Amino acid sequence: MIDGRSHDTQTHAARKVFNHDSAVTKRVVMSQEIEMLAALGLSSLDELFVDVPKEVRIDGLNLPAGKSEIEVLRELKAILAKNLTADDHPCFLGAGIYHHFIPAAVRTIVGRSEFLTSYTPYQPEISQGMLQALFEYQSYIAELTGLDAVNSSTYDASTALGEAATMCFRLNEKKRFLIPEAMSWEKKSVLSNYVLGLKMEIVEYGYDPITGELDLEDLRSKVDRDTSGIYVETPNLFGVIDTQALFLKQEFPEAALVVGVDPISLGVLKAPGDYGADIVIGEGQSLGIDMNFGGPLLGIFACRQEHVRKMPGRVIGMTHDSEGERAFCMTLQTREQHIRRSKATSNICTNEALMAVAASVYLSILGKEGLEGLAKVNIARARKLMDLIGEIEGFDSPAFEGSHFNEFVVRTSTRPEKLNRLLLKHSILGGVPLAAHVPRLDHHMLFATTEMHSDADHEALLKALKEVA
Amino acid sequence: MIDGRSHDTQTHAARKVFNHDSAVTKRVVMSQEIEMLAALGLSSLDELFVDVPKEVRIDGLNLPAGKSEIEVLRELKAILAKNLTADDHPCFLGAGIYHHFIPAAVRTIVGRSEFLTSYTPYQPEISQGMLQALFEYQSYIAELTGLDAVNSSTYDASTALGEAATMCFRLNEKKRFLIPEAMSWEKKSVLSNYVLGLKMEIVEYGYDPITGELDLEDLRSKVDRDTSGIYVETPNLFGVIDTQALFLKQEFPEAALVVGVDPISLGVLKAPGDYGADIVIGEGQSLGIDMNFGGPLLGIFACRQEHVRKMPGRVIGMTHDSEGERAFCMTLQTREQHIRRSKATSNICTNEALMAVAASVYLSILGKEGLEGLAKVNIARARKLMDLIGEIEGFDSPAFEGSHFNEFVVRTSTRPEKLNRLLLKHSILGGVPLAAHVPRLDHHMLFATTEMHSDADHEALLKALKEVA
Amino acid sequence: MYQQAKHDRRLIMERDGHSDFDLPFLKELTDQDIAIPTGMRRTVLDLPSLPEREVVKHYVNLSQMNYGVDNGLYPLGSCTMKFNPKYADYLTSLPSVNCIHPWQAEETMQGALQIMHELELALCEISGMDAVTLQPAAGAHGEFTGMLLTKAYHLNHGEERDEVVIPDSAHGTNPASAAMAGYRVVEIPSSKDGRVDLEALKAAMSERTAAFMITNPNTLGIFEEDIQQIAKIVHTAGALLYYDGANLNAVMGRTTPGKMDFDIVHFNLHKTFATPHGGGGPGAGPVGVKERIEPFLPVPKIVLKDSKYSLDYDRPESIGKVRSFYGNFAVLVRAYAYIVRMGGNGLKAASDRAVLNSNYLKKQLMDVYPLPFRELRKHEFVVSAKLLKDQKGIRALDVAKRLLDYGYHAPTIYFPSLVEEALMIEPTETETKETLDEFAAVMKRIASEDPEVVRSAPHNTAVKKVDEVYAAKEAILSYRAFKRRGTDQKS
Amino acid sequence: MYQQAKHDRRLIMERDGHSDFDLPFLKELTDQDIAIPTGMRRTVLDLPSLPEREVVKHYVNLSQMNYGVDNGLYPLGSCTMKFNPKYADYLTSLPSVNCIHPWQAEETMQGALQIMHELELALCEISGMDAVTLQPAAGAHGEFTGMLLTKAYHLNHGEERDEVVIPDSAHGTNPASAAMAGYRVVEIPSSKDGRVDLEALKAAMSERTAAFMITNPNTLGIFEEDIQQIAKIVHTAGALLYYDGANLNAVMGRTTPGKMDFDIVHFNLHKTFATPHGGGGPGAGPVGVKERIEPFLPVPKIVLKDSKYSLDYDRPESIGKVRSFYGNFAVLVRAYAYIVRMGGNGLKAASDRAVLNSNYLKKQLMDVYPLPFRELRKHEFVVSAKLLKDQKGIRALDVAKRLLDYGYHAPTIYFPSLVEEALMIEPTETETKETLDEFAAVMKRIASEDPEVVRSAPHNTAVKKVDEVYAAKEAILSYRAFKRRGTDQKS
Ligand SMILES: Cc1ncc(COP(=O)(O)O)c(C=O)c1O
Ligand SMILES: Cc1ncc(COP(=O)(O)O)c(C=O)c1O
Repeated sequence: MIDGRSHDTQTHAARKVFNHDSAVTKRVVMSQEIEMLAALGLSSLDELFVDVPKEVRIDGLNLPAGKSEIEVLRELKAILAKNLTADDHPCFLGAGIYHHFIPAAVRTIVGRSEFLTSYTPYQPEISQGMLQALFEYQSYIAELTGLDAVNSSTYDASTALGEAATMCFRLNEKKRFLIPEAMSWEKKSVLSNYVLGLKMEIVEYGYDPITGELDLEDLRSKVDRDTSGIYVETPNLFGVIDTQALFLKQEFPEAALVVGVDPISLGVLKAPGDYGADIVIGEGQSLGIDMNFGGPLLGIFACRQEHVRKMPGRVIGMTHDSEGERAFCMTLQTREQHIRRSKATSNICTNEALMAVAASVYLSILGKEGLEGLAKVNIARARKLMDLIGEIEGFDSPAFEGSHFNEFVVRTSTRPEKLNRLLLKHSILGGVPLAAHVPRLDHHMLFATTEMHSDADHEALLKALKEVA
Repeated sequence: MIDGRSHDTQTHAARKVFNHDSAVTKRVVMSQEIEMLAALGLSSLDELFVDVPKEVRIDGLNLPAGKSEIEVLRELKAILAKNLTADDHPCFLGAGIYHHFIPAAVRTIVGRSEFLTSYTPYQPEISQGMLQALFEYQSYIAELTGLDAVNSSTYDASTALGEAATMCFRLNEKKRFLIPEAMSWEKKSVLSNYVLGLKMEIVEYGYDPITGELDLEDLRSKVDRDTSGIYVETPNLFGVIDTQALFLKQEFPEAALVVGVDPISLGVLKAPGDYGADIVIGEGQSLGIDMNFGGPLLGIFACRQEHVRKMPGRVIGMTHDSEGERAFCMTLQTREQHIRRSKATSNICTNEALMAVAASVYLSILGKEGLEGLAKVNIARARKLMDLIGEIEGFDSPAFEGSHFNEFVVRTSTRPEKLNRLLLKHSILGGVPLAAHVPRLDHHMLFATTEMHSDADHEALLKALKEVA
Repeated sequence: MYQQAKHDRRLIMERDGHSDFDLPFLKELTDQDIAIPTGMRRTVLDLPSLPEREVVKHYVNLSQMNYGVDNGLYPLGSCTMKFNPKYADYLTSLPSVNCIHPWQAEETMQGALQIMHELELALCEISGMDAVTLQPAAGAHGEFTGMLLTKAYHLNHGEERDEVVIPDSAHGTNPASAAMAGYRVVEIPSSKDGRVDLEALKAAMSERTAAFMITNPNTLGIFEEDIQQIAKIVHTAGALLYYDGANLNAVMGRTTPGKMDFDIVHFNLHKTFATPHGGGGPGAGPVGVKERIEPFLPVPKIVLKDSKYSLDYDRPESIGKVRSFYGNFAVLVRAYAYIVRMGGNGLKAASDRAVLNSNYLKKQLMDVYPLPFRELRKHEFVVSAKLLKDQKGIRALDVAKRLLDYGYHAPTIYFPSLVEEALMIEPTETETKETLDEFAAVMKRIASEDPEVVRSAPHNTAVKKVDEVYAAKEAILSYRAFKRRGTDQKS
Repeated sequence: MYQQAKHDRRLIMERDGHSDFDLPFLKELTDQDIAIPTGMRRTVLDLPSLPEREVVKHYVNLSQMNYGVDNGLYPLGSCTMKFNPKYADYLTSLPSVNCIHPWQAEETMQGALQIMHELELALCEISGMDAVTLQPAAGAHGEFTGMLLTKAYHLNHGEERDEVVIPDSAHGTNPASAAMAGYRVVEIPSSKDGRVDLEALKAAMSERTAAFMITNPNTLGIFEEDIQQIAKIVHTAGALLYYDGANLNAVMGRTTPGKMDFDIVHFNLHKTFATPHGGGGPGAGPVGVKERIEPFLPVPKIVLKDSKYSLDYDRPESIGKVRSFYGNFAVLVRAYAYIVRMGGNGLKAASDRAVLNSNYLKKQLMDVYPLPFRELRKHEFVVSAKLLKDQKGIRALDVAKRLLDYGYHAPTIYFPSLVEEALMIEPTETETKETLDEFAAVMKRIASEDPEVVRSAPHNTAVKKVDEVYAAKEAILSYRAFKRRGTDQKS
């Protein structure tokens, strides 16, 4: 139907998948539009496109014709119904994304038209609501991380790590960046893309096979004079609270210390700023944000106040209006791309602001006691579950001796992928096989548990594991 | 656990159903409260209740202890999951409640905190939003019904009918009120309760067994000098558009004419005000309101401007503020219970305001063409389905010859209740058996269809009917 | 200082555009598919036509010109404007609540019936009653139902009692509901201390008396300490004692209407049980009764047998129906969720805190706004602006309007009428001490403001003082009526 | 006149109460259940503790002090602030969207994969590209991805090209993204008529040039009519032609980047495809490429085989990942729903109307706000306030602030920088003629207002003119930092 398109294969594929007649339905030009065209001295919409050279014009799109809202919802719901959800299947997947409870009030707030449908707050006077909510987000993260300067979000934890590495370079112009071997392969991949431009060198350090914490010896052997930064996660990929992190700043005062956290765990764990972190990053999805198949997420990024002008991303600052009343606005924009262009501290423009608002509302509803309690419940539930799994024949759980937060590694005699398939027959979404991240751990998998799991959910998992073992 | 309760049976029943230990958990008195008590010179909450005579005091409630939001949602969702829903089962039930499409935007608006959590707008200056939205609702209903005066809602159609009957008495002090035999038994029952106080007499008139419209002869024989009002429905219980309604005011000029409508049908049907209706009532649930198992609903109530001071219910009027700007407020309150007390035109106080807002938003989104189109689609879909059912052996469809709106009567050889059970095996929520409403129609049932049914839904019903026939 | 949003206030009918609503099937329709009988076909349909974008903008902006509990303190006495928890909004968004049809077969609605049944039992426990109907749509509707039950009860006992006695401090719906049911209303004056005057009560009672309707604590927030004598007087006369449950929030877990010997009680789920009031409704007004009145309750009754719920319509003594179907189900689900969330302990704590908040706030205000009766108050209290009026010409109405300027909703005013310049304040349990302290400070500040500023209030709302007299005189209730008149207010 | 809401502006940290959040299991926990390693245990956690009621009030009131598309016209040039349809909100509220875990097994996420796959195909059709990755989280992220692809492509051809050429009118993210990928940015000036200067382009191109990044129509809203020559120049030099898709809303169904011979394109789903911008994000910035670049796309790639969708990670030439998982899925679902709702015809109609609205509005404004270049414009246009500045001392900034007083968001100002006192206006297709007429009238009125009133604007917003210099000087980014300083602004 559409002439002169160069990419017939694609067009064909689209036609096949959509399984509809292509329909370049004639457009009904409305009276309003006729008036407007007349005001322009034009008689057709086509005339608005005379500046598009004939050779590159197309005559409509080879997509199905528009549908009514009823049909759209019916179709999409039918497609989506093919997903199994953690809402009706106990799900023990973690490794970066966690199924936490989201108080209904969080949705009420982030669904508010005024927040949802606004752009980046370029006009502070008419956008105080978003600005204050983001300032509060920054304040919460500052308190949790123990660092004064926080940006109003990056895309996710992995890009936050990428930004952290390049910031380390800006801090000390060095090029070596150390990361744990025990880390999500996705983060490693993202990081290597982020440091590509600066040609930074990424070096992995090992972990202690007994405790699951980082191997300080190995790390020592890899830190050199060109080391720009050291990245450590706590809890780490194994769900282990890495106590070695406490000593890194003392050991390696010259290198920037970058700590990766689960913000919920900071309800009971020491603020990394208090043990010397220069930069703290983390995945904020836990803070009242849906799993959403992995996006949108919330990249947490905090640093010491003295480094603030080297920080990437948007920041909201406190100030006052012309009458001296407290007000907020985006600030330190001279670091940013729209002013500094190719010299900017980052290219980030659209970020995850609404997710930051969600985090703010979430933390406000939990409050001090709530966050602390939540962290404790997660620790206790994981502890109980790992021990019970450990009692089952064929499972070594936990595989590491360190203290855990809300997930843990289990060594299984069955291959993890196979085990998951078996669990699925029991309507359980199992654990994350570890081999993709740490290839030699090919009989290991990560199980996560949170406040969302009832005792019945735990029992279902244990029962299923017993049956398949 | 609780002493001295007189109703042990009940308490016992509650304990059994909740299946929990009764838990009068000790209350944690918070620091804030201790301060407040101190300010009152008190040292315990108990002291606040010294004015409650000892003999009538109880020591807490024999209900389970409070639960977290996580648990509440988990429990209630599990209970609710036992319902079959029209969301995933084609549902052909109508008879007063219809499964229409609700544009998502309607929910966005009625879910807005400012509307949802406000009380009746007693302070007009700070409640213009609700007042204007309700004025717009009244305006929409005025346009649809062809009557200038509309109240801002009654509970539902059946109570609107009750209020209409008593209003007829206020109009002409007569006591006989005529209603169709072919009418929901529930409405009849409610009506008889509403007229009990006035001791009005309710008399039924018949219908034409061929067309399904009202029997004008029979009606003539029942109207007398004491006839206060005549109630007619169009579309009526049989889904038939009752053309006889057009002649009633001419025939019976002395009696008040009360017309019951489906507001969607007014997208294509004449405004009752234009054929002499004094009062128009109807069920507004069709206008963007969920079926909700039959509540909340929206009782539509409109009347001629000259009768406005005899009208029941809250009304919003247009006025201006002290600077001459347009404003809205509740008005004609001297008709109402909080001023007129036992002489009020009705006792209604809390009404269904938010449902009226939903109707307003719904009609705004559909617009003129949308409402007209929707009415047409409903007519066409019902027509198609009734004809196809008529082609199946064992079904006489439609059972009446009149023009139909979106439902129709089918005479079945199988008993309706049995038929429904068979349809349920095909995952179909069948039709409404008519016998409860018109006892002699015990082999008749009502099928409703709307824009929500796809062709596939119709085919599923037809296929199932063929199989069970 | 607070300022309410102001937006364009054209009516939706005064905006211009093209609707972008779309429907399946519509394009394929022919005239033949849609036979509309001659004479019945509409010729004019004067509705606006706007894209969804305009509609959403219009109503979002309207909403900003409306004040709800979520915006701040709403101390509207007698209305119990507590916080409406958001989990209830979520629940009612589920298809298993909002997409079930009332005529479905019993086996397809077991979840709905279970929730309603358990809610009935919980309300029995909270009220000390033996049976509950969830059918009534609101408090007043519950009252009317209660009056119909009263009538059925007495008739069943061969008595045609035709009077209902009600204190002068009662809410207007009480006499209106009694009258609707055909009763003659006998009003008795309150005693000097704002309570039921036992002598007046005795004098009013006779063999014509069908019921005595009160609320306890009463509308002044005062607990009727003589409740046992009252019950005795009423019952001795052969009448029923009716409890207006609007004030139940004061006493949960501390006493029950049942314990106080009431026979019939209505609940306002949209008050005590935290369901949102929606700018006027929907509410829900279940009615609880003692055993001997149970046979008269509306049909159907939910019955649990062999773990299966069913609807029993076969109840020969029932008054029938007071509305279609089973009640405002979506509201009932919210209330049930609230009860489960709070639990027995939580409900008691709610009442305790409501009473504490009320007494605490009263204490802060007493100096400037004297209390007519110096009793311990329950969940609400009534102060008088009489002093202010006499000294500075500031009436209760002025105080109310001025409060709006500070971002608070106003209390109920001029009710109950036995208090001059009454301000009826109910803070509810969901407010913090901080909020109460700030509100008290503003109340006091208003008392010391320039009276002219107060009298001309509100200044910070979307519109200035509204001309209610004009509205009543003209009675313009629709755009249609407005256009017909041909004139306008400046807008 | 318009007035934005003003509420109490204390920080949530400055409020007082007790949290009523509750958790299962918590009460039963003993210290033994929760072993936290010594040294790692937190001692201070200085968070507020408030009942949900206070939190909801706080944020509902904050939201009223924020302006979104749902409040009115948001003509922010380059940002395509069209109406965000509400059915998309509904879809993302379903557990089948929001409650699926990215590490689930493929067979449990077929619905998600199908939607993503079909979205890829639709974007291919709309852009004329051969393959799409949905992974990037925003436009700039898409640009960065595109630059990584460029690098991989050239490296694969054995070339280490190290320069990217970009017009001076480009959005700041273009040079920033190129630089992040390690490229030296070569900026070329625009021609006198606001378009790419072919001579300058030719001069800039060399064997070091990896790519030329432009958007078409460009940031002035002008279509680059020489696009075929541009493509030829770029390709002749062995470089790739990169399309910044921020302006795609101008040309859907009329032309495609593919047809214009672009090699790589990013989409801003939060602009063209109507997903809400959330006050700064989330967005989604898929990247489309021609066949020869496809091997380098990020992993995983969604593959459809035998009616089963799977994720292919085995792509040796891939650049790997640019973020975790598969993209901003919830945003992708919204965009897909929008595309299905609009259809091919609807998307074309959207672009047509966007261009019509833009040209119509431009026409209304031209007399008072002259256009630097008198061309036919596409979906946005740039006018200059220079005349106003010279004659009355009213700058673009002042006009922008004054517009807020009338309840409009301001246009983009001072961008692109080649226009003095630039106001960049993009009305989008979802606005009615009525809205455009009213906006034009206000723009003209502002030009004739007392300059002092305009310069001191805004007057009707929640706060008055904000001191941005102070903010930058002090850099107070958290309550913690603020408290540490020990001083405050008057609040
Ligand atoms: C004391 C009292 N009784 C009865 C009612 C009537 O309740 P509803 O408004 O739910 O009909 C109210 C509500 O205003 C009330 O305050
Ligand atoms: C022309 C242009 N390019 C790129 C971008 C960057 O897109 P994003 O904000 O999604 O990162 C923008 C958005 O502001 C833009 O307007």
